Amino acid sequence: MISVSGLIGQVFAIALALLLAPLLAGWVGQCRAWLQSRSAPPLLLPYYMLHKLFNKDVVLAHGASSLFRAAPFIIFGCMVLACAIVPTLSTDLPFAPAADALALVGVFGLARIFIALAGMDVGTSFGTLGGRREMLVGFLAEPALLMVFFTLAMIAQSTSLPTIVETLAHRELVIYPSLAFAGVAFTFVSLAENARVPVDNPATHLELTMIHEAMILEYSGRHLALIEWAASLKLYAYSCLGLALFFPWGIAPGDDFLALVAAIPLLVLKLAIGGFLLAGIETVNAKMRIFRAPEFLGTAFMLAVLGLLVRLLLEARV
Amino acid sequence: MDFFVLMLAIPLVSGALLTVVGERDWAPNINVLASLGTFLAAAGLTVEIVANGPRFAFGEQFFIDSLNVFFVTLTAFVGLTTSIFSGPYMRNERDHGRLSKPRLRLYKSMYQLFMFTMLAALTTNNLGILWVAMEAATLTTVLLVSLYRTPASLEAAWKYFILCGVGIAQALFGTVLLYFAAERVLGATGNALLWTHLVGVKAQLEPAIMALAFIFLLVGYGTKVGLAPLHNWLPDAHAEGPTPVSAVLSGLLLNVALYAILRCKVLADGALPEGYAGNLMIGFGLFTLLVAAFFLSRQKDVKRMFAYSSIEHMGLITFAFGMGGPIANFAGLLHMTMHSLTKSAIFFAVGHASQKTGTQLIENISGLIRINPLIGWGLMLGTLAILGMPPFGVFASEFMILTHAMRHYPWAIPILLLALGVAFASIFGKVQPMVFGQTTARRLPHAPAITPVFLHLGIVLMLGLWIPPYLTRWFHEAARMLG
Amino acid sequence: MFGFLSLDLLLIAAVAWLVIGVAGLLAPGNTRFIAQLLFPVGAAIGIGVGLIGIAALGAPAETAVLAIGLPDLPFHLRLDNLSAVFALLLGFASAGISVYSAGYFREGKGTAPGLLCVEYHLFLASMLMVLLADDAYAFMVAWECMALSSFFLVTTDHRHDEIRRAGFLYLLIAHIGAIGILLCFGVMTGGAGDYRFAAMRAMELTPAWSSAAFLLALAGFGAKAGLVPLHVWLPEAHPAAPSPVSALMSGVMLKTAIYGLLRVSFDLVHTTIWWWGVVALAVGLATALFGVLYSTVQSDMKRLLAYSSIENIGLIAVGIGLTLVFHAYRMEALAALALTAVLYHCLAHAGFKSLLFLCTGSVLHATKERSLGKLGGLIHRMPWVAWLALAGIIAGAGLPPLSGFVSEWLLLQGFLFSPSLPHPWLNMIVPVAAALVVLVAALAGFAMVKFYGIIFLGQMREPALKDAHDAGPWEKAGLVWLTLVTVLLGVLPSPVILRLDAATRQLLGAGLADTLREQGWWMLAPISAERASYEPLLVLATIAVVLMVTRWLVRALYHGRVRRGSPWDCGYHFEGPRAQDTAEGFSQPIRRIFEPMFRMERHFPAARDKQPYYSVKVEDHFWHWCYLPIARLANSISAMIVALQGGRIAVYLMYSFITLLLLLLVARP
Amino acid sequence: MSSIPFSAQLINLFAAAILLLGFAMLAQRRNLALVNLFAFQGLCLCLATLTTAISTGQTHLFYSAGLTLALKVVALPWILYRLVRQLNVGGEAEALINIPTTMLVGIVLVMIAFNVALPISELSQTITRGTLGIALAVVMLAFLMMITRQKAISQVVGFLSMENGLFLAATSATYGMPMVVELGIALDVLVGMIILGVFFFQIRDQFDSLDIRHMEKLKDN
Repeated sequence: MISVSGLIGQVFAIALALLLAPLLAGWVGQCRAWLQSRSAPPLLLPYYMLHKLFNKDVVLAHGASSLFRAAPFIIFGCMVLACAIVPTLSTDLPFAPAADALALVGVFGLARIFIALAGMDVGTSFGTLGGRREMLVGFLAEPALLMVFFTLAMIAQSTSLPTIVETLAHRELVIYPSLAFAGVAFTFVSLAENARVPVDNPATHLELTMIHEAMILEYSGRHLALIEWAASLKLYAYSCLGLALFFPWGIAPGDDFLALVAAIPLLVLKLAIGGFLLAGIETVNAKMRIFRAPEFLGTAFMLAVLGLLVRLLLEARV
Repeated sequence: MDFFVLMLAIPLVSGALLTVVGERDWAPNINVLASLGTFLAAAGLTVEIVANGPRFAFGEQFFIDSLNVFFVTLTAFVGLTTSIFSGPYMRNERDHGRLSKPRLRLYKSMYQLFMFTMLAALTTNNLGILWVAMEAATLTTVLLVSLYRTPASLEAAWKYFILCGVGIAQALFGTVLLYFAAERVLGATGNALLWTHLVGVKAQLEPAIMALAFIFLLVGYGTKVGLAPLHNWLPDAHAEGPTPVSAVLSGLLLNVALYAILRCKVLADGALPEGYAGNLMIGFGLFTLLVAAFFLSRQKDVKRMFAYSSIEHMGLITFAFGMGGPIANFAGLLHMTMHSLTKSAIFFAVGHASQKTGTQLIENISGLIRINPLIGWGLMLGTLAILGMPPFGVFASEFMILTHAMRHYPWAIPILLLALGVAFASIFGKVQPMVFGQTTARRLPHAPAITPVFLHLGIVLMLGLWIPPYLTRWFHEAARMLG
Repeated sequence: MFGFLSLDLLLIAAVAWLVIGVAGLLAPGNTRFIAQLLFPVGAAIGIGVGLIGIAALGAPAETAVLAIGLPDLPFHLRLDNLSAVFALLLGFASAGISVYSAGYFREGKGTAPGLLCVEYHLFLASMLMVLLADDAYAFMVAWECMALSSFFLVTTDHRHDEIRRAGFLYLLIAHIGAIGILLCFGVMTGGAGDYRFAAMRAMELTPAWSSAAFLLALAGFGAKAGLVPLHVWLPEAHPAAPSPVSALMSGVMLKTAIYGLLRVSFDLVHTTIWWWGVVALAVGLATALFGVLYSTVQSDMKRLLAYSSIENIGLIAVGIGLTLVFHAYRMEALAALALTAVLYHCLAHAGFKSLLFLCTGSVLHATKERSLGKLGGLIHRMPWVAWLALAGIIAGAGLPPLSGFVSEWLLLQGFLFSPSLPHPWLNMIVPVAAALVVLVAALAGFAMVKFYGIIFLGQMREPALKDAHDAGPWEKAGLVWLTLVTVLLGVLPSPVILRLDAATRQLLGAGLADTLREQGWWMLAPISAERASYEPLLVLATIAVVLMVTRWLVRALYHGRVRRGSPWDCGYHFEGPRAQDTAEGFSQPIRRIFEPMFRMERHFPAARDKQPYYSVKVEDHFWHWCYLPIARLANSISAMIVALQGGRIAVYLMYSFITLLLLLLVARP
Repeated sequence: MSSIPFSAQLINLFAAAILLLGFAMLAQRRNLALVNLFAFQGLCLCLATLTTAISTGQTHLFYSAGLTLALKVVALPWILYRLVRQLNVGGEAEALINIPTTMLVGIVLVMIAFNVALPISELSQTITRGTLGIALAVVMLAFLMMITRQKAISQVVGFLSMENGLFLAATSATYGMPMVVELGIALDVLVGMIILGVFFFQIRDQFDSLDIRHMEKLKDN
């Protein structure tokens, strides 16, 4: 059942994710700097960072428990799994049946819980603050994300990501208004989930506003490296997911090796554009107060529901 | 000797005897022995009736069939256990200085006479004698209620006397009317008040008279049953009399009064349009149930509270008999049995509890389970049983009543639900802190009689899970007789 | 098995539980004898019950008639697939709890151990009898015995007023619910007076009566299960009870109510009307949302879990509603999917909620503290409990790869098919309900993180916590057992569902087994692999492998050096444990976002307070909207009625007189 | 009236007298006079019974008349008389409602009683069928009296007057109940009266008065 080419494609996709993810983070940083007229950091900065962090000693706080030490590995594992499930290059993924769209949300949720718990573990004021805010964003974003998936699942009659992507990629050119709603909602959710402006700012340690950074304040050395890597993997996974769902063209349909190879540059191109747009969004928006986040994500949820209703109303017989 | 004659003679003779020797130390034993004798005679009579069918005694003046023999056994049994219970209870009262020796004598002789009147009321075939016996039962219990001669007990006894006297006078008027109606069919012989004769011609009785008669009988005997709004004597009499008296009042006297109504209902049903008597009883039953439930929530005196609970259950039973039909009648009879046994057990436990704590006020009794676990558990289990918690037998009858009502009288369901809910909340909310929590109780000079409590509860428990077949047959036959 | 029917064996198990209970009275004060002999034996019986439950799944129904009961109505018993599912739930969950109890119950607290032993095993036996009962009377007897025994267990430590009050409230609502159930049976007998379930199955009811039966069942069983607005007893009773009892009540007893609802709505009543499903769905959603929101703002760890139980029951009710909707439109395959989700969630919740309650028990023993605000950092002192509780909270948050996620996933799959319903309104509303379900699940994550993070992580909020000790061997055994259940249910859903198939097939005539058999045992794809699939084992394995490989690689390529130091905390490392979020602080975002949902009493410090303090008290709206007005109304009615007894004999005579006159004038035949 | 035999006219006359005496008792303020009125009522009852007995020739009605004479004309009034003297409560019996109102209510009650009894009376074959309504009216008037009086003694007199009404119904409307029943009833009434007599003393000892307003302690509100 599992084809060899599929397995190769799977391993390749994972390797590509691990490699490209820090690059994407670096690219977004660079774009941001350009857009803000700053001098840009090197594109490969994230790789240097990771290498440096892995080399450093871990400094554990006195109160840190074993959970604190295990969490980065678990989070990293979750993100690798997520990247393995999301169809990046091809839809022939042996790992894909492991988790459909709903389970993918679950996997992200698992990672979220561990990072929040890790944030609370040392028992500092910022750690618990971050943990609670992270969970806040989580419970607001998850329903919206699910609604997006619901809309897509209804179009494709499936929750399996490869099936959805295949259906969307190989359909006739029909305009789905619902997809537009879903796409906007997905963008909102992605921004929140990946700790980007306007919900969070990955580049600041301003104590009153930070979410993600607050949780990982106590991490250092290889733990921090894994968490950073996992964060970039998450961004990568979300980006690829968005691209696969809303711009699915070019993803290899199956055991077509050529198409697979051809998909790589296309993916890189799409990611580059996506990263640039993300930087653009982050530039034109300001970080909002934490209690505006419910409104922001509530909007996303409303859009997703609207998408669903539009789907039911207008497209049910398409 | 004839069991029936023995059964009536023993309480009468021992009552007279105890009038003379009632203050002796061994008098309580006489009391118990006499009750035991009565019970054995009643049991013998029961066996006889079950085996040979209905019979007459003293010409046709007394008639024992499966309906009343069941009440007779129950009465004799509760009479026996109450006499066992009252031994140590009354000794404690004497040692606490609440009762003098002449009063003890009065108590014992009146107790036996009261048993006599009830047994006579149950077994008589003559509705006139039934009335006489009921009135006599009132008189004996008035003396029992006023036994302490405190202002409160005198007040209670006075109200009891007047209200029940007036009530029962109305029953007499009803009886006269009944006779009036019967005479037209049966002629002015002595037979016109004999139930066995009446029941044969019940369809020919004049409806207009029978309706009037039934109203008077219902209001009259209903006063004694404690149907609202005729119940006012009941809580006073229960709360202020000695506890054994409360136990027999609740457990037996109310039953006997209800029995009288049932006998009359059979006649009324024959003469009147379908459901007339039944609807009256349903109305009274529901009203009583509802009123009693709301009374319960305001009680401060534990015996008073359980007196209201008796009213509530009488309402439920009246409702059940009002519905009629084999299931509801069966349920009503079962409920009467269960209520008698359970309520008297509760009064036993409450009596000891209030002796231990020296008060009947609920707020001053607490933590019974710590000073005397058996009394505590007795009260707790008894309360749960009376509230209709399975596996106790009260639930069995409530189960049948409610399921039956759900289909045939769905409009009554909200009332039943409300009343049962309020009653549960009120009673349980008050009993729980009495049984649990910290304690204020003291030791008693005479060890309490726990056996009756658990004997009753044991029977109630057993009947909730298993009713012996012969008892079932007997219940069925009685239920069928009620139509 | 040895010539016995499974039903006989279960009956023997029930009797054995009773015998064990009574044996406790032989030496009511001997804790060693009771705890370390009787309770483990009870646990062994529990495992036996679970195994028989498994064996009975798929087997034809067995019936028996006992010699006891009402006249003409001896106890009828029946073991079919639905009872078997819940029997296995009861058996396996109670086994863990009983083993745990062996180490938990100690001397000198309230009720004597012997009595506790009686109540506990009576509770178990009556729950088993509820599952086996095949006539209304037997069911009600078992049902109320269950309520009664659990009431006594709840009030084990009856010296405290609030515990007694909690027990009272519990029993009151249980009793009112029981009357509702009884009336429901009354409807279903159709007035024929035949209380056997077999007769009810044969009875053809009009839609109106069927609806009455369903609504009564929903109210009656809902009171036991904790559906809004009859949930108020639950958060009071669970904290009051000893932890194993809370576990048993939450894990098992609530499920018997679900069992009853399923029994009535799918087995005893024939017709199903679509709006029943909508009602159940709406009530379930309200319950779930309410439960989870309140669970996030609690400051008492057991109350938090109690509200979380309300949430889970709400989700189960949502599943039942969905099943009813599908069933009403004869879409049995989809109904089977939703029903599987319901049954699975029952199993999953029994596992993880029992586990979590038992963990709170260990914490309570070790620290004598229930308030979250006084706990913290216990992972250092109680690593066993902490790590096992981690499994519980992941399952409780409904996350892969543990048990809670499977049922939520199945439920959401069920929702995804709702657009195929031939009813436009349902088409629109049901998917939005799915979004709310997801919101509930996500909020559950919040609550669970709060629960775990504040109890086990961070710094110890009180110095006394340093003396906390880990659970004893018996307790550990119980916890490990329940953790195993949670993990196995999480990673091996397919074999379990293949077993559950018999139950759904019995109720709906359809099941998931056919499609599941086409795939491997590791894969869960209820409709088809293309449609949707979930392989929890693979998820777990991937994460585990990546974890190992990464760890090995990092150590191989770099190093594994660790230093200890003060926390950095943006330079505020000198802050003590009080700088951490309190339980109230952690839930501040929820209180703020969902402010109208709560009734709050807050106290803010003023600017110049010498001893500033902040406090917040969250109360249940339903108390103030629903229960207190009812209580006040009852009170004022009784005040009016009490005036009837004014003490004046003339007035009493007048009542009698007026009654007589009224009857004479009005009641003419 | 001419169609009714003379004996029946006589019975109706006595019945009317009983009713009149009932009204008189309702209006009477003094306890001692109340006892006297009660004795007169008993006498009328006795005479009515006697007339019925003579006109119908029912022997047991003679016994009944004798019993009434002994009990209601002699024994009970004597006991009451002694009580009133010993307890020194011969004076004013304060009513709760003023007398004219009571009388008005009484007339309404009589109308109700007659109306209720009307259909039954028409069915009766006895010569004295009209008395049933009167009996009912007497019962109701006695009831009203018990409601409106505040002294224990007057309540008891009311109670006994009610019993008179019942006897009137029993004897005149139905030619008497079976003897055994009548004897039983008489015994009950006598014993009840004796018990009440004892009670009065106890009540006076405890409350220093026979005013039933002192007995309003047992209540729930």
